[in-house]
Amino acid sequence: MEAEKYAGKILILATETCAYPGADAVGQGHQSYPANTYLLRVKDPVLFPEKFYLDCFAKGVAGIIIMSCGVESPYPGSYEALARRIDRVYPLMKAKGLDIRRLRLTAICTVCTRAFVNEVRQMHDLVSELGPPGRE
Amino acid sequence: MALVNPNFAAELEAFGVDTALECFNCGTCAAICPLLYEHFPRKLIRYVQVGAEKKIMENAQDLWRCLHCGLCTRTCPRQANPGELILGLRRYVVARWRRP
Amino acid sequence: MGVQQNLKFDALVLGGGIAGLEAALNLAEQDFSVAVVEKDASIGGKMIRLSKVFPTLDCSSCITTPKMAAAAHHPKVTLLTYCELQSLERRGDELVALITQKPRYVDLEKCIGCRQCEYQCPVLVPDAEQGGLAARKAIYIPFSNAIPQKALIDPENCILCGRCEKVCPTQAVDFFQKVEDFTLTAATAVIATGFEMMPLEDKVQYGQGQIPDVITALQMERLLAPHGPYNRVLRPYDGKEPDSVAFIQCAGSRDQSMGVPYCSRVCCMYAIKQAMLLSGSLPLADLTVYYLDIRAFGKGYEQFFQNAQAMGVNFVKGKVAYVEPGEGGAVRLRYESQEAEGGVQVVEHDLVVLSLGLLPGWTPGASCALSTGADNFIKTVKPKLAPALTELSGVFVAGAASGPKDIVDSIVEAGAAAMEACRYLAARGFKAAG
Amino acid sequence: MSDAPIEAESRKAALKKLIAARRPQMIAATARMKEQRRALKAIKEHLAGAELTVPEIAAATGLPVSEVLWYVATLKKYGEILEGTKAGAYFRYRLGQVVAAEAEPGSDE
Amino acid sequence: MFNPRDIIDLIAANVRQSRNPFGVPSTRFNTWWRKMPGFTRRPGEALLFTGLMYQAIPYIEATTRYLERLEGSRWADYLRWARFSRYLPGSLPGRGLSFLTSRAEKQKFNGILQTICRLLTKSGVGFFYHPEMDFYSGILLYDLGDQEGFEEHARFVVRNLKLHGVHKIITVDPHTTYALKELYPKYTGETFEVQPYFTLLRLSAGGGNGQGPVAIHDPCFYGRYLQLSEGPRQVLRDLGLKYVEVRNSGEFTSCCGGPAESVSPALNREILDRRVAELKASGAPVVTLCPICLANLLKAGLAVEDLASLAGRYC
Amino acid sequence: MAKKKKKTEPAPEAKVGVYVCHCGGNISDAVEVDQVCQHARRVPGVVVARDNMFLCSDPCQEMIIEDLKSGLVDRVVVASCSPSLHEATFRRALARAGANPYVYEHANLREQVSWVHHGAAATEKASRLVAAAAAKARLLRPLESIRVEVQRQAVVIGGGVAGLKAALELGERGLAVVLVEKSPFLGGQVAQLQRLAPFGETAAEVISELTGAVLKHPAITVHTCAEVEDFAGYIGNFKIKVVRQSPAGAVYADRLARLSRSGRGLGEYVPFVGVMPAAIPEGREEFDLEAGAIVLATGFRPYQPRAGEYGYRDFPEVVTLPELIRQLAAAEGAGDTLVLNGRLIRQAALIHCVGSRQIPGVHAENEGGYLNEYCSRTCCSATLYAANQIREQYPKTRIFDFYRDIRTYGRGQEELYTEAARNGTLFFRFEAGEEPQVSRNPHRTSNPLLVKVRDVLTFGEELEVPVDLVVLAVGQEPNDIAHLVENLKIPVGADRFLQEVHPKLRPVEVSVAGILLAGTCQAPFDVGETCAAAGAAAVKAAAILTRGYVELDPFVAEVDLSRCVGTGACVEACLAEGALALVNLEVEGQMVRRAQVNPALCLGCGACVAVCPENAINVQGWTLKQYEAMVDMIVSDEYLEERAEG
Repeated sequence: MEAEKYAGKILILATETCAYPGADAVGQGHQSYPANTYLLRVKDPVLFPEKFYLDCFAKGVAGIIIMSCGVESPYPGSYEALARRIDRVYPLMKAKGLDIRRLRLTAICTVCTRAFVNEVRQMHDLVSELGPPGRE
Repeated sequence: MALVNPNFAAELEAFGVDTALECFNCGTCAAICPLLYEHFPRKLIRYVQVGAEKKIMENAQDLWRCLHCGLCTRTCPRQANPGELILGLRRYVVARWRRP
Repeated sequence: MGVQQNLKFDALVLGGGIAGLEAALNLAEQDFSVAVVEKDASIGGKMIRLSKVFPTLDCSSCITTPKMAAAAHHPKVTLLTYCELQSLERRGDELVALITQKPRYVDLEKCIGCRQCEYQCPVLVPDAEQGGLAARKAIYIPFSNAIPQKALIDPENCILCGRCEKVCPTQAVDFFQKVEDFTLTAATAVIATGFEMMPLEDKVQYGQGQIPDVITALQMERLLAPHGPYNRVLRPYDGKEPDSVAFIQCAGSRDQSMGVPYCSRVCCMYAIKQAMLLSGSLPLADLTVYYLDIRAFGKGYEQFFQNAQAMGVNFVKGKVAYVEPGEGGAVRLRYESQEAEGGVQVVEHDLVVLSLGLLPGWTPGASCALSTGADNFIKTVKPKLAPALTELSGVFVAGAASGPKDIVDSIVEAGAAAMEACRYLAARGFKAAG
Repeated sequence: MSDAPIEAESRKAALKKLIAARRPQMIAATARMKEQRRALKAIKEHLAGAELTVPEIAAATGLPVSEVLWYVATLKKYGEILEGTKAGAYFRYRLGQVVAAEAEPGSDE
Repeated sequence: MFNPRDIIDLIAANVRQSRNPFGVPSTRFNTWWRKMPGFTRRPGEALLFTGLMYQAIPYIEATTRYLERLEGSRWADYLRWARFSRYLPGSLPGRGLSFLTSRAEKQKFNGILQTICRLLTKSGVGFFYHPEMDFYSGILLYDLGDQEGFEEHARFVVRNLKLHGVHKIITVDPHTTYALKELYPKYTGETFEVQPYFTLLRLSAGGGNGQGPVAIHDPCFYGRYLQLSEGPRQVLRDLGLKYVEVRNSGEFTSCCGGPAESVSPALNREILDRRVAELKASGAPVVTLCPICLANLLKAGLAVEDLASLAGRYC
Repeated sequence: MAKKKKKTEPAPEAKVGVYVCHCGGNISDAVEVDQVCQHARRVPGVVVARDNMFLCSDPCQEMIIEDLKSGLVDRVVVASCSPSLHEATFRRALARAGANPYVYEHANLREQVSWVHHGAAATEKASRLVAAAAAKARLLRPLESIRVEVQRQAVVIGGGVAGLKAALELGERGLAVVLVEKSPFLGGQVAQLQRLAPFGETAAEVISELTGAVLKHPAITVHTCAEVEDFAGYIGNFKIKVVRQSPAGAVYADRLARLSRSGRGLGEYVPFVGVMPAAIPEGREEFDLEAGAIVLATGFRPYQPRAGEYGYRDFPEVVTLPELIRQLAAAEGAGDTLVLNGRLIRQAALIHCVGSRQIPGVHAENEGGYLNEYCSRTCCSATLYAANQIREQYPKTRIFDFYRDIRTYGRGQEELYTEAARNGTLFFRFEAGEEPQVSRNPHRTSNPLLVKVRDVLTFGEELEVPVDLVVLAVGQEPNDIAHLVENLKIPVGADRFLQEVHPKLRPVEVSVAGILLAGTCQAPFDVGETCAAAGAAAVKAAAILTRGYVELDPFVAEVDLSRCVGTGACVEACLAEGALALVNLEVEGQMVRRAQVNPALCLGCGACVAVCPENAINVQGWTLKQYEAMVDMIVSDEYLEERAEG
């Protein structure tokens, strides 16, 4: 048992029409995944400015997975805008010495249970490997 | 290149071949037929449809492969009665042989 | 059994599938009270059981669940699940329905959907929701996104061992529940009873369900669904990932010898869709669709068909006449290739999907004064000007109840039926909000 | 609480009646369940400490291969076994952590 | 494959000459009734009409064995054989066949007819038999497309039956049944009351004990054309015998290949082998009720028995 | 009871009540509910934290209501199963207590905690999620759902069956309707037909019934020769400028001539014309219409073959199906053989998929560079219907049908195909790119044309059919409504038909709320399908109009005028056309440019929130501050500190 193993907090921004019900489906299937994950229900992650992500890392959040609806977003054009924003966040992260893999943009649907668990596991492994944000 | 002859099918009605045009060429008869022989029997039915009289006479011998087992007729989705069509064509061909 | 109670609504919707839900929501949006009577233990109909839907390939569940939730939470909509219609008749201005509530043996009010009972139950039963390819228990919640999320007991398989009762945190299990009849009166009704797929057992030439790797299209939907029986596409014979999958079109439709002369309308498109989804999950597999005519008639459908061809799905014109087991779980097909050098071909595939004919989900019979067409679907009296109109005044029809129909057409028709029903109510002085 | 024993008594009687009424299907269902238990036990035994494909399990247990798949799918659904590595066109399965608190004492057998 | 034109001509000539396809007088091979008690006619009773099929099988088999050797050899040009035979005096090829046909074979097929009589009597069915009223049905001419020949022969048979005032007929094989029931009304305008024997049987026996299940091979004409597959199953149930359904039965029964014998023994063999595999998959001994099927399946070495023989063993 | 640590925190009056559910063990078996409550009590703003076996039960809801009514709490956090199951339940409970239903936040401890995690980690996660929910709840403000008053009138654009049907449905529902039709006639393309496949209703009866009802309906106003000139507004409040004038040019000359020849009057049906409800206006008239909803029913036009396509225009014997239908109506009863324009038609060829199912690289584009890749849905049945009509009326006229796939998908349609075969129509199947060739007949037969085809059904053999007539089954193309599309800002698909939001979720709606699609402006449909679509459009319009207002989710963007400096970044980022604009406002006596939200158009996606440099715009109920507060709680350990004490 690696009691001392770092398990930094992972923030998941989950769209209320796609990924949030997807996470519920994982629960219904009792598919276990690491507990250091915190789901925030969002209408659309396009809402968050670049600064939000940087602030989160500054507050100690070790990884962020954006679980969007992808191109099936109920807000036409939002996914494209979101993707462009995330592309702008990456250089800012680099500038602060943050490994850009700590921020991941994905699309998860209401029944994508396997994809959900995979994403969470991967991010969990990554933050375990990288340690607290800013120390990579 | 063959000229289609729509009158031929009507000629065959005298031999009991009167459902040929109901066939929509799905190929069930050929594939269900225990003979598993080329396009048989659909080929001959199609020749009736387009009036390829010559081709029927050329391929006449194939008609006598039929076992009269009736499986094609039972499974024909259009109830075009392929089994009876083959028997009718035999009658037509025999008549032609006897009175060319 | 005496009639216990009488419920009163503006409108009754028979069937809680996508057409029924859409009709109910449209009526409720105009503030009419609606009861949805569903024979299954969950609403959602066939659509909630599908994987992804053509031509957009979006996940079926993601489209159905919002409508299901909207209906479940709408203050004007009452869902009556696991209910069977006994009769529907007009009495003056009212339609009176006699309905049987089938016992769930679980108190709907108390059950919190925790599934402790299901985990404890020792009896395995082929799960119809998964095409029988995996098991459920004798007490079970129908499927993961069922609404209501409530358990029920299947008395055929229950051994009354009492484990569910012991473990239930809310004492919801009630072995003594009985069938209950009640009446429901409404001014108008929408029939949205959908379709059923012809049973595999009916198709003698295709093995009558005795060949494990010959499955129905609905079973294929489950294999493709993310929460399907295997969570991936495996052939039911032995769990092998199939190398080649065949789709047999018109396996029971457009076939007078099967008593179904009509076209089932959706099979071409779902087969193309399933082939496309397979080419995604099994990129190396050979995919072949045996067809008579590809009927890609709807908006975006032809392009979808062309895309499938471009992706390498093989389309072979010809009706498969015979299917038999091959070596080691393979399936052998016979069809006539129409090519000049073709003729009868005998080919093998790992998995064969039958596009079986669609049959009516419900036929009125003596229960109601609605008649059916030669195809056994509900008869409509003005198919051009008012496609939802039936013979019975105030009773409308939507979706596959009046003939096979795809989801888009069913939803649109449900809107039309709801409009007719609203108009009917308005003409009889029923007030919507205003 | 004083009338509880009476209630329990009438409940017992009602249950007896119910069991009597359902006797034929209960006997059949119980027989099926026992057969299922034997199959499940055999499958789980062979998976103890091994990762096997469905045909391998079938060969080991002597059960028909399609039936084994049905049990495997079911065990997987209830979290008792997990999908493992791939072997050719087949997947291997192994025992997983048991989600449901079961491990019956088996008193009824 | 042999040239159909020649076969048709040969058979047509034979039927014209001898009223059966073999060119031998029927009296030569229709002998089964000779050692039986006399079947005297009582008013209103049905004629047992064998159509000479069971009796003829040993002869057909003999011919086939001969043909099988020819097909695929340089003698494949059947023309030669056919033409040659046509120039022979009518009875000669028949004599030749008679010579080739084993006595045991003849006994077996004749025995089936004798058993049928016994079963009918046991079931309380009143019937009579007279060899002079029993003819070949002409079905082969119909099958081969010789419309004129068939019609002529059918009219001859009908004339004869009418002359004897026959109205009710009991048949024993599917081909004759089909001809009399379906084709005669269509081509001669005459309708008889035709009933296959097994639909009249009222047997009961507990004899099924110890006997494992049998598999049923439905002949095409009974299973599919006439949809009479329930009949033999009822007989088996009455006898307390269990049966299993093979892949492809009833309306979807597979052809045994028998009818191909006259045009291509090789084709016959191919189809036969496929059906035998289906029947063998059941693991049970096979029962059938058509002389052509029976002979053909026997030829494949299958454990097969006629329904009448099987029933005869239990009562 | 927790103490408020920092007085500077916003909304000092917020009193958050936290309620944690055991879910009968479902949650409490994996999560230490007691501890979660203890932790919650230490979260700023939380005044009470209670737990219960079943929160969703009536007594527990009553407990929450009591806490609200007594003034103990004014914000509620429920931590239980997924919000999809019970968020609505508890919001209703708040409403029953007389509180605003939006001062409510839900924490999901079942599907996302107790069912997927175990041990101490599960409890810790539950505590953090509850703390985050409480932190958000503290910042919640009461919201009112947005009510937009609605003009209780619908405008229907297009006077074909779709427009007529939609207008009639709405009129019968008791709503005012104005129907605007460009041409002088009602009846659209259906008026150009005779009988409708597959059941043979006449166009006359269908259109007469519709126009009869529409024209006499008191709630429906019809304007013919009228076009939409300008358009403004949003759902509930559209303003449409209509111009009514005599149509330019001679587009309708043929139909007007037919009308005058027929001797029929206004309002009467004339074959191949339709119904002219009113005289053509003399001058030009302009007027404005107000509408709560708009139904677009602008219809289709038949594909016009290019010169030379299958010999069209090269040979007079080649006609389109609509042309044939007209000629058939005029054909004299000349016995067993069809006679068209004095010519005996002994053999006729019908060719499917003309102008439909075109494949890039195989078929030629039209002048506009377009290919019609779609299937026109209706032509197979219409063609087979015509074939049957001819075969039944003129049994000596032979019909040859050349198809790629026969698409008789609908009720009664496969029967048409079977019927055609039974009637002796002979079918040939060709592959895409191997279309039949139409040429002059070089053979000795007297038929003027020869159709050559490589026939798939005949094992790929080349077959030749001498014919007297070739009929092209032309597809449907959308009408040219570029002006309207531009004005209404509605999306057009790659197939040039109008594009719905989603074919299943919102099949008759476009991305502009309040505008609905009916019929063949959306895709090819037959008459029945068109009427169904019109009904569906009508039911959506009726839902908007009957209440007199639309109630929209309160979760829309809101500008904080104290922060807005008018950069306009939000307007640029906005995904919903017209939802955000810069307007001139008077602030403290000065005119300034400020962002303004049109709540009726705002989707609430938040695209604007991210780009505002001043954080002056937020989505109500989902503000950036609230998210930041949630993250703060997730990363904070303060409220967990004494966890070892038990």
